[in-house]
Amino acid sequence: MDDRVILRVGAKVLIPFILLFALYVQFHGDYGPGGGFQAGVIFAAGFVLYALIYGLENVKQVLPPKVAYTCAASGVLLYAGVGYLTMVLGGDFLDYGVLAHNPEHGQHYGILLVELGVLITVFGVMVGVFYAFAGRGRLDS
Amino acid sequence: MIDTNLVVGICLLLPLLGAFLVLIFGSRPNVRETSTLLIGGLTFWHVWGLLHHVREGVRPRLELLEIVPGLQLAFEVEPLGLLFALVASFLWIVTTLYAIGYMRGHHEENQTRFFFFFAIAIAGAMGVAFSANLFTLFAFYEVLTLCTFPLVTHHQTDEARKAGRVYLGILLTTSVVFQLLAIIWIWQLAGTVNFTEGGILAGTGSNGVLSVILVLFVFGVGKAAIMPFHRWLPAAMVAPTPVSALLHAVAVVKAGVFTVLKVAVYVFGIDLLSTLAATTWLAWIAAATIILGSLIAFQKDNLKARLAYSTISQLSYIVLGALLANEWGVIGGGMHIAMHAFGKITLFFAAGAVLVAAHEKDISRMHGLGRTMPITFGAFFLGSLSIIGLPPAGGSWSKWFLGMGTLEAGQVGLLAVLMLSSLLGLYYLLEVPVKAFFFRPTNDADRGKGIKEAPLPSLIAIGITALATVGFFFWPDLWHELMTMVVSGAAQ
Amino acid sequence: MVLGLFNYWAVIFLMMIGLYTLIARDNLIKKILGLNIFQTSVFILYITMGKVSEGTAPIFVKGVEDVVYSNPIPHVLILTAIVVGVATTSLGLSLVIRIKEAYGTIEEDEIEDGRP
Amino acid sequence: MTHHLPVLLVVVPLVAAPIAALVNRPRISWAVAVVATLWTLYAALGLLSETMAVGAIHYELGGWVAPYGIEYVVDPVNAWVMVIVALIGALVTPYARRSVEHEISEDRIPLFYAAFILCLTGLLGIAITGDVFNVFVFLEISSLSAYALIALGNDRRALMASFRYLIMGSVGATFIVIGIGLMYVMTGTLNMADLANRLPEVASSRTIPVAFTFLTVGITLKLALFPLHAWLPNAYAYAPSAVTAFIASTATKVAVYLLLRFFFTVFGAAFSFDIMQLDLILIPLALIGIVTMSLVAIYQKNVKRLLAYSSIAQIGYMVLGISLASVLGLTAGILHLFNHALMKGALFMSMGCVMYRVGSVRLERMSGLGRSMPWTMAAFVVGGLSLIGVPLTVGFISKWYLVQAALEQGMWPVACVVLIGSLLALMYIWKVVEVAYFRECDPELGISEAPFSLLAPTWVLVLCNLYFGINASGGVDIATRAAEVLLGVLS
Repeated sequence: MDDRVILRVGAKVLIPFILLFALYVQFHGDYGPGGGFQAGVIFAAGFVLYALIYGLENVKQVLPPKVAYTCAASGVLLYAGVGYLTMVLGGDFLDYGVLAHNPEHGQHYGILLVELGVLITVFGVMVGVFYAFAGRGRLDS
Repeated sequence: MIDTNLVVGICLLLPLLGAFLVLIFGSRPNVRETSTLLIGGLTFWHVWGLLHHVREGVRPRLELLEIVPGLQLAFEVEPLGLLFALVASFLWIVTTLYAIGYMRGHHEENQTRFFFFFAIAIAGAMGVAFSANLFTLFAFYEVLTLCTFPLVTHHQTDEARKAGRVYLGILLTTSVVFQLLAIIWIWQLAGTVNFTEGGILAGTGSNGVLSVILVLFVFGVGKAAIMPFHRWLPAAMVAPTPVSALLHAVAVVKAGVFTVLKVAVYVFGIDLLSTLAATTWLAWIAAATIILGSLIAFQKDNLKARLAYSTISQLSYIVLGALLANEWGVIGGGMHIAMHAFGKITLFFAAGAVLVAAHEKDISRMHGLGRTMPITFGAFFLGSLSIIGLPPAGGSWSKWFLGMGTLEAGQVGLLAVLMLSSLLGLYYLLEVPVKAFFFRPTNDADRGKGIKEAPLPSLIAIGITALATVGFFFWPDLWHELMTMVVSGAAQ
Repeated sequence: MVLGLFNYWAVIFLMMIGLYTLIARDNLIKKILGLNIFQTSVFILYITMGKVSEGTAPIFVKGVEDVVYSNPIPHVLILTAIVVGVATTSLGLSLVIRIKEAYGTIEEDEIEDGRP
Repeated sequence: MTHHLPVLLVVVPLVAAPIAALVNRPRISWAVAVVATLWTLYAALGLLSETMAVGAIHYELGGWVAPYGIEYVVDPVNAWVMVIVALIGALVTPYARRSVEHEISEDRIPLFYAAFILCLTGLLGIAITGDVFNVFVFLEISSLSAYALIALGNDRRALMASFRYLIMGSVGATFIVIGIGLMYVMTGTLNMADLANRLPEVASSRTIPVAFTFLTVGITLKLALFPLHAWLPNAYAYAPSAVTAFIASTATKVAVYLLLRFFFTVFGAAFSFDIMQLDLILIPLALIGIVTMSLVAIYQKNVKRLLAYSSIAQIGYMVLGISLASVLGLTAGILHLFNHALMKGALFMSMGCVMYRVGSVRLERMSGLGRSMPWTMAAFVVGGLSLIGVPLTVGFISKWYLVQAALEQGMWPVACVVLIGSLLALMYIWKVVEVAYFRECDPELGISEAPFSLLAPTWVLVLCNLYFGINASGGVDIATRAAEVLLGVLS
């Protein structure tokens, strides 16, 4: 891939915007179209693109598989953690209204946190799946 | 004084305790057998104690637990059950005594397992005897089937395995498909399965439906060995002789015919039974079994096989007694449980003794053995008389009542069947002692040397049962009294 | 009538293609593709049924009243279903890889023949 | 705390799963699984006793009022199913430690426990939720983790089995989604209670019968009703022992629960059985399944496969009871859910013990095990007797009610088939017993009894088989209540 200058440069330029767009989709998700699922996939797409252009080993240095798996697990924990918090604060499970004095703000925080959890999980899973497939040696007989 | 109701529980628990002790003392045969004998004695003593109460009209009752609403695991002592329990618990002691001699003399393996399952089987028989409803009876009936399976297949050979298949296959098939269906059907119709004097089914269904249930019952009690569900009994002959004795006399087949009698008296009720369409032709099937069983026994040279077919034939006497649906028949059937038990166990003990002492299975090779084993063959003679129904043996009384029953029912044909079967029995049973005593020993000079009487414990057991068969000719009062209580209770 | 329900025709068409591929192909990857097509047809079924005629995207804008919105709930539901579909596909593909490693083939009939 | 019990039942294991994966140490992951499963058992029992006392419990997720939000509803039907799932889960987890160490490579063990708890979460979620789309989500959570668990088996055929299950399971789940979608089109709601209210208005349309059909096919695929059972035998046979024990006792049970929920609560018995005449299809299929699958089981050489075919036959019993659509029939079906979980759990666990010591559950490798592994084989015998339906075991109770229900409607041939089914069960169970007790074992193999940590959970289940066979009143009570709730006799 060393000689594909256009791809290398193009990717270098694109990847920050992809990640930024993912975050836009994420933080816009409470009022507009978007949310953790899409954001997570887009975020993962940035890493996948990097791996395609610069090789799997390079991206594994940035994001070791362990971290990806940890992300997948901890996103769920964040999600459930918000749920627990709402219960501790006296609401039902995932009743965001109790997160802030003003229920409307509470809804905001709650959705953002939950979607963040979703983002982390989806991101971790997508990258993890990619690693699992891409890391497999070719089996030419 | 212990509460009478608790005595029922004790009678059930004691054999289980016996089984437990057998396990504990498994490595010390003498202690093991002594404890079994002791427990056997205690069990019999307690059952005997119940007799007194039953005579006074008390019906000790024990309700263990309610499995589902309305369906209880409950026990109640009534005369018929007491009769069976008395026979079973007494013969347990005798059989244990016999088994001590037999199992050691024959060098059987796994004796601990043998005595263990034997004790469980007795517990099962007690449960059947004292059951207060069809469910309890069915449960213990199956317990009896399953715990005798390791006994039947004691030798663990391929032959034993095949026999075990037939045994379990027939007994479970009939009981699960026919008997259970009948029980649930009765539950559906009558809303109860409790044994009640006079029956519970009267007026609950049409003649046709009740007839079907009766057919399901008579064939569903595979242990009663009505043809064509008799194959298991000859198959089970591969087992050691004490097991055969258990099957034929003490517990298994008796549990079968007992079930038929009990269902006839306490579920259908004699009055209802006599009106059912199926009763008569079922009685003829029983009659056919009597004749066919005798005819097949006639041809068998293997002594145990001959006795097995004789049992099939004799069991149908009892079923027939129930199906005659009158007091004479029921009295005769009930008494025949006891008479046949003592007679047949004597025969099996003798057959086993011959096997242990002379290693002979075939009748044609027993010529002249009577001279070396006079006690054994003398007992065989007495037992035969009882089975045939000749004085001075107890069997003559039960046959007498059965004969009266056929006349009462107006079935002269059935009376002829009984007569014919007795004649056949006269030949196929008495052939054995006759050959043993009066025929010259066959050929090979080696035989006869070293053959002596069976081991002493076995001999004692044979003596006890042989004397009992004679004793019951002179004192049949106990059995007659119990059965009279059954029919008078039912007639109330 | 026939044209008016064209979306259902499309759905049924896709569904049949998917199911046929799923059943008729021996190649395990093709089976998964068939499954995907089959699932996609259901996604389309859901998405089209959320459409309200003349409806627009269900985004509230201040000051604009009297707008007919499409029903967003089927979309949300199917988003979940898509995620599930992705998970199923990736699990299926990873199984195919391991089957390839274990059997040396991903043709079902060859796997059946090569039974130990 | 008590108020939040419905959601905690699902969320605690949901959190435990990633934790088990994160800690990444086999023993600690196992400990997490034990804690989670014990918690679910506690919660499920708590919910059952509460719902028996006060009736249906509602819990609104996120404070959104039903029918707009997702609602968890607990009534005797699903509380019963949850107790089954949680009980088996809580017994399989202690059992799994040694068994899994033996059968799965060490680096995968934490993932195994994560997938295991997820599967449990999914099954509990299906049971507790009152929202039909949520059912689908949980269904896929449990199914996906089940595929992964099955693929962990160390026979390579496990991979193919898992793949088949994945294809069939996904098709089934997609059918269910189609059914749900069509219902939503007609009613605009996904809440079960709300659906039940609104469906009668549109029941005469053509869409609802189509939705009904899709759901029926999808669910019967999931519960492996004959003839949609093809995925099941290999999946059970080649999965790791602990997985087989768990999935065989729970997954199909939960699918049966779905059948109950959709046909009785959502569509209503009147629609399902009077208008759609479901019984005309289900009763024959159940009967054919009972007989043919038992016959096939007789000819199996692999005991786990044998038991798998027996499971398909047993599912026939449950479906049969349900399709009789009477209180008695439903009681029988619901009872058999629990009873079959007990007996199949015990049987598969004892086979896991054999796998642990012998390394195979093929019939010819099991000769003489009656001597060398007496406790294991004794457990198998008792479990087998229960399967056959010998009195004083749970199997008898199921049979008692099922035959009664059939006779009540005058279907005595059905009753006969039920009883003949138990004879066939006798044949395949006894085949194993004969090999284990009548053949000599090779003393050179040095096979000894399974370790205590495997035997103890097995025997707990065996004793449950006996206890609930002797004292069945409690179970019958709950099952009858559940049947009445489903039929709307009492609400």
